Amino acid sequence: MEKYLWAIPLLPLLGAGINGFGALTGALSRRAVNIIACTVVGIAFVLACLVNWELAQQAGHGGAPQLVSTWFEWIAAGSFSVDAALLVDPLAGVMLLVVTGVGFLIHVYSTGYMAHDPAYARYFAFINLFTFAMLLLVMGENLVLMFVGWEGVGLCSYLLIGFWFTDTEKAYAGKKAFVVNRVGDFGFLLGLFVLYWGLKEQGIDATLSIVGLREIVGANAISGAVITTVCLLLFVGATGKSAQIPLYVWLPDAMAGPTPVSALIHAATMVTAGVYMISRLSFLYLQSPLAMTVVACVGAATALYAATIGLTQFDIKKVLAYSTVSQLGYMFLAVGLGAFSAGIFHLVTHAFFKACLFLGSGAVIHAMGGEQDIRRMGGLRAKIPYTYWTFLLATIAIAGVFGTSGFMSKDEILAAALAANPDYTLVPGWLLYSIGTLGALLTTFYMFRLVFLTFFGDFRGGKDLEHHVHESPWSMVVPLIVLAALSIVGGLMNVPEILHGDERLHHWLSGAAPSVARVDVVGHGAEIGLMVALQVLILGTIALAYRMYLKSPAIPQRAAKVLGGVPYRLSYHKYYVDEIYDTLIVRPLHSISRVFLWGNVDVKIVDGSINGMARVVRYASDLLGRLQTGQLNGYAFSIVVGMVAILAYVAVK
Amino acid sequence: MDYTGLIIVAIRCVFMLVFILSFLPVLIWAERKGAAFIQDRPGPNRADLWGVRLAGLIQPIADVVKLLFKEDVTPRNVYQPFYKLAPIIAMSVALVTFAVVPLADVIHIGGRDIPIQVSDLDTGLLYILAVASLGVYGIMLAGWSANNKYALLGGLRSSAQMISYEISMGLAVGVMFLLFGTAQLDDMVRAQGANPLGWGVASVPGAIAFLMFLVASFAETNRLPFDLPEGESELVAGYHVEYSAFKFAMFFMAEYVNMVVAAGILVTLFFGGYQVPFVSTETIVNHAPAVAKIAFGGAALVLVALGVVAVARYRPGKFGDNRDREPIVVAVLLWVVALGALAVGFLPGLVPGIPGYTDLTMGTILATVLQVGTFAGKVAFFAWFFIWVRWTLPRFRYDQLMRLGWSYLLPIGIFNLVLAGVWVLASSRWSL
Amino acid sequence: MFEQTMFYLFAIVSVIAALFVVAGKNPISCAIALIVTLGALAGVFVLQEAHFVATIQVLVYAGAIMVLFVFVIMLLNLGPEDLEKTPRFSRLKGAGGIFAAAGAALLAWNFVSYAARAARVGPGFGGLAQISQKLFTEYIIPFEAISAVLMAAVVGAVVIAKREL
Amino acid sequence: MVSTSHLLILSAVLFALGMAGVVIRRNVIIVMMCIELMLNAVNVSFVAFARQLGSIDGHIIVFFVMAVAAAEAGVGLALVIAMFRHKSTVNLDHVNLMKG
Repeated sequence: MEKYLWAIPLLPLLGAGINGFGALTGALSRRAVNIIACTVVGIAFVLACLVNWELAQQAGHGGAPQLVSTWFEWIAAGSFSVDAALLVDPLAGVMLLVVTGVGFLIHVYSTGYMAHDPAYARYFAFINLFTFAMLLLVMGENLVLMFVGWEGVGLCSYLLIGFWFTDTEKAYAGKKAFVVNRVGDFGFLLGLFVLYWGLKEQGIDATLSIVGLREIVGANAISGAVITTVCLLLFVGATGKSAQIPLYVWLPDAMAGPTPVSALIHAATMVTAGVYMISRLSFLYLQSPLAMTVVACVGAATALYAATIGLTQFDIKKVLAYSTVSQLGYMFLAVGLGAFSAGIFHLVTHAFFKACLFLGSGAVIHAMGGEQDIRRMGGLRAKIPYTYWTFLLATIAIAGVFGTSGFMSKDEILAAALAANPDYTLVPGWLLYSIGTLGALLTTFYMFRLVFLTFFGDFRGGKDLEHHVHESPWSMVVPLIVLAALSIVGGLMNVPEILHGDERLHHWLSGAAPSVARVDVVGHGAEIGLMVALQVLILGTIALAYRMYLKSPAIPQRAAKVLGGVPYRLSYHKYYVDEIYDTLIVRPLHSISRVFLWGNVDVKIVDGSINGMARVVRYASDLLGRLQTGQLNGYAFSIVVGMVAILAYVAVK
Repeated sequence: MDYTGLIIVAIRCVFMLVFILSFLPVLIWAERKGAAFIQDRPGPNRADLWGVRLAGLIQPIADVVKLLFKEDVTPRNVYQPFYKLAPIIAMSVALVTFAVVPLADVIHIGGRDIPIQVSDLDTGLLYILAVASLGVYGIMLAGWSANNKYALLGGLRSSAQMISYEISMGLAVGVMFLLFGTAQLDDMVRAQGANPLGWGVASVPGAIAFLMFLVASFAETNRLPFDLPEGESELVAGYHVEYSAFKFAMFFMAEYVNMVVAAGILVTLFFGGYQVPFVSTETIVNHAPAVAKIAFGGAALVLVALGVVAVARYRPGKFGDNRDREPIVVAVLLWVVALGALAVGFLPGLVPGIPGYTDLTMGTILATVLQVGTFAGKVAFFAWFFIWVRWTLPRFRYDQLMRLGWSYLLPIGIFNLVLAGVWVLASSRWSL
Repeated sequence: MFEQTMFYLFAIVSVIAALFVVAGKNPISCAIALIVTLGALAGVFVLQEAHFVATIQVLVYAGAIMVLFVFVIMLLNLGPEDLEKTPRFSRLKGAGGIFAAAGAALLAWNFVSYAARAARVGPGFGGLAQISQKLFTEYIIPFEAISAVLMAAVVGAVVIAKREL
Repeated sequence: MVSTSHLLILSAVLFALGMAGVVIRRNVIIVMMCIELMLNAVNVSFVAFARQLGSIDGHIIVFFVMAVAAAEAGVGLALVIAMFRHKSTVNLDHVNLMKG
């Protein structure tokens, strides 16, 4: 299987190439583009399944399952060498399944969703390219190759957010995503440099290979300060890519892209890259409790913070976007606590239900003819039943109702928070648990607010729009159904011990990313009690949302007034973070650039010195030019004079 | 200094000059007679010496006398030095080219190896190319110094044409370098051998080279169909339009010398040079008496027969003057020569004081005589071929000439050179 | 003795002809004088056992390069009358002549003492076989490079001189 | 036998003559001819040294010099023709576009 490992990322690249060719020349029909785009990802999915099968076989024989495929030596500089190599362990295997599996479903969905877009081939070229980059990120055997994928997904994200680039606002959103990501990527890159420098400094043969690093770290060869610095810098990259505080601002704006893109890139795969990266480098992070704590705290804070914004948004995709930010916060909370399997578990389940939700919202938007404001929706339940049911199931899953995948994964995270290992987590576990619980309740609330406003009650969009509403084509509905089913039953892959499950995913990942959270610190009884209490609270929250948004729609306004308007306005305007960034960073930068850098440095120093040089050269050449008479005889004469002079010197000597 | 050697060299030079120059009147006669034959008219048949016309052979003598005694007009505006120099260059270069062509096999007499040529240069073929390339100066200077538009155009055309065709000629010659592995003409002839199947033309690259050389030599000698430098219907007379009397005669002779030289080189490179077909030098020397009897006896027979033919044409009273007796005179002359041939063939060895052909020196001399005769015969044939072509083919247009040279001959020549390389390799590998 | 006599003859002819080249009034005369120089030098080469070089000297220089020169002069119809309008020599004629003479004197002064005797050369020295042998083994790369140079020159000449492409 | 220094002096004289020609003549074709003269002067010394050292290499260099001279003459004369076509002159004084 190692032989065919390269086929997994290269197939989508091939697809991207062909579709890109089609986009440039218009030589491919829509049908051809569809088939190519979906086939390459489909085959990649099959191969991913085979890879996991192979890993399972290896695991059966004992030892840490792992597949490595080296293609060629990519960079060789002295003793430092980087191979173009792929590494698949159980962690990457799970990620592969998510990327190719969910990716495949979203490709299929896209064929329906984008059917009427003129830049059809370009879209599929980009999304195939994205799949390639994501697979490279997942499978890269070293941090350099991973970084290539990391940058690649960022690029594709930019391309796809700004897919409809003729719309200035959308193009701007793409630019924003790109710039914010650059900040994070810079952190990532610095992390790599510091890592390399740190290894060199301590006389170790520098390597950026994950396997090699694991050995070096295992031998306790690197100092703690270096590791902490590296981890924090890499985490800066993660906050950028995975939309955590303070670099989350681009993700809500990224909803400007086509909805399947939001589902694939900005919910299921790319944004989870940070979580995946930390899990993959778990051996590194586990050396630095400080970094772990920072990750956990940032994750918890983001989870709560984004949830509060989600409460008041009216754009169906914005709500989901903040929800994504919030759920990513959960994942970071989990990995920060050292519960890597819980984080990855939530990553997987989140991929199912959030992809389903985004695709569902896409179906809604499709049905509404492009309308995204939930205040103009309502009562869509009967008109688009498939969408409604899948959306509802995914909502139940994300809310964490008992038995669903969301319940399993969130419960795992909260349990990990409760049982935080003080060796790795420097803040009290109950605090993180409370924040997590509050966030979960808020999630339940705003998600059901979304469902009730969208699918229940009366249609508020006007007569013309009402006639337009229609169910989506099968190519869109089937992925929805598959994803909804997975949202409900997906949790079965990791049923917690407390429910007499076997925690299969946890064991599967234990080799690649061993969890250190002590799950058994609280008694079983207390844990079950807390679980039940949380379930009751969740159901209560659903009821509250039902009451507020269906029974008496006046309550929300009153509630907003009662709360003095300030918290509401804060939430509604996303805590004015964009404005704050604008004032604190963007504008000062602008003015510094304009007044100082451009006005003084560029014009006076750079241009001045260049112009000055030019002036000097001109005067000098004016002088020298007098020598150039244009008379060939004169030139020849000067040669003769020189020759005679040399001859005379030789003769005299 | 070895004075005997110097004298021998001088003799060689004189012999070579005589060989070439004696061709001239015959060629001029052949040209005029041939033209007449092709155009179905009698040609020159009036000039006679005491009634002997020799079918017009006396006409060249009359021509020379006329040219020698005509007024040598020098136009006022010509550039005198070059105007006078040009015909000398043309003539002398043409003659000098022949210096390396062997007329017969090397003679070994008195402990000396005497080649029957002026010089057996190591770089013989290159010498021919080098000196032949100088021939253009005569024409160019003539054209330029005449201060006449037609002459200048003729000179320009000539120089462009010569430069163009020299390349093809060089390529053809280069092929022969390859095939024989030497540039020394003497060695080349020896390498070809007496068997016509071993001659230069008897191989594929050799045959192609022969055709190229033939075409190129037409251009180099400025003869029809490539006589654009004179092109009398276009440029009046081209480069020699301002010349008269003996200066003109020199150009005229230079053309015929060039023809002989071209034919001589052609024969040397492609047709076994002086080699008598099927009879090698050794054979002649070893079987000298028999060969002498066959060769001279045969020659005598032919001459006697010709005399009989001449006598048969005797028509008394046809003209009413000396010319009536001409056939008899001719017949007697032929029979006398036949007698001489018989004497040369059969007497040596019988008469005391003259060694017989069994003597090595005599055998060598016999071989030389026969080979020079053979060579002259071959050259005569190709000279006749030149004349034949001149009177049957029309003149090329100038652009056609250039296209033929650059677009056809040059690529073919390059291809042929490659082919020759392959050929040589293949024949050394599989001894073809 | 013979060799020395011939050498001085050729040397004197070549120098006198070279003077004609430098001072001649008429371009054609200069060209012919140069051909004479080249011919005389070919003679010098022969005396130095350089038969191949001598032949090539005549073939390439006199037979090809100088034909080209004469052809161009004739093509442009440069008669002596063209030169009467402007002086033949440049303003630098005095200084140039003096410096050139000084150069010649210095070079010659350096060479006068250089009276080493020539090595004894074997038969076939400077002949076709020896030169070919060396040209196609030791000097094969320069030889191929020269063909590239000539190719470039051909293309360049055509491009430059063609009226329109 | 002629000693090498005689040949070298001949070479020097011819070279100086060529050099003088390049400096003092105005006609570009004659300037080019003088360059040929200089090249030939150099060839003389190559041949002289080849004889002295008994080595054939000098002859081969002469061969290369001639090939380069041929290339130079071809391109140079093409330039002269192009120049004549533009300016109707071969006088170097009238060709001073490169004047500084």
